[in-house]
Amino acid sequence: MSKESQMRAAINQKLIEMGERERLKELLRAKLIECGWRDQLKALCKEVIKEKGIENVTVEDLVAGVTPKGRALVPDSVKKELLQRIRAFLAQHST
Amino acid sequence: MSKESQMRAAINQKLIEMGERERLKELLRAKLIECGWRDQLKALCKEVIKEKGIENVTVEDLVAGVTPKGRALVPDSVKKELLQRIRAFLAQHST
Amino acid sequence: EEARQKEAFLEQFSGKMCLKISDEVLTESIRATAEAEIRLALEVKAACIARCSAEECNSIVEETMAEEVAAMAQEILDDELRRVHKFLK
Repeated sequence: MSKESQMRAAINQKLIEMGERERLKELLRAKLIECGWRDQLKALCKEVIKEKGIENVTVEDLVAGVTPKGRALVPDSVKKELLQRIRAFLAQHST
Repeated sequence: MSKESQMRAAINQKLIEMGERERLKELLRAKLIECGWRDQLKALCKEVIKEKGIENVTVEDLVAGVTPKGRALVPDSVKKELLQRIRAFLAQHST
Repeated sequence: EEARQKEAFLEQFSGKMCLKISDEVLTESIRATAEAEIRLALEVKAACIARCSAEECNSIVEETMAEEVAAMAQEILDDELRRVHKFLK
């Protein structure tokens, strides 16, 4: 395991152990609602269903169909805020 | 002041005034790079940092840790060349 | 005799001067190298933390997004199917 992988694993473990990873996911979920991402995604899902027909679409199809757009629609400001939170956490808890 | 002390002081002054002392130091610095001493020292520092961990090592620790080996690693040929340069200067300017 | 004494003095003086200059240069070089290596190690660590943080951030975004999309897709499909069934009844 490379030193970088070890560090990555250690960071991940610390985030999980201290409950910060879950808090970050909660924050992200709230931000995704706040910025309208959730509504945009819902509209996208409905479009796909309408286009393909309800009888021809599975959950897997729907997920595969909207995920790339969903990824692109996450605002950079939200990712940036998340990254800053991670950095601040690590700065506070680095040994 | 004894004759020897006077001579020592005079030579010292000449070495400084003529810029030879600084040139000798420059020569030694260049030779240390040329012979690979500097790279060996860097490697030694890296070893100590790796062993102790960057968060547990200060400049003072590192200097103390690598100095004995660093000094021992200076090739005799480099010391000899420096000595010869000093002797040549003194032979030329000690009248 | 005087020439011999002078020669001996110069010999001794050269040796001492050589040691003094070596000592000064080695002390400076060792400190400069140690400082540079510590700086470098700290920079490498900071860069590594920055990369790992960015990877962790991406991983959290991906995971959360995947969970959200999956839940949303299931919910919308269920709603749509309920609506169709209601319509058919």
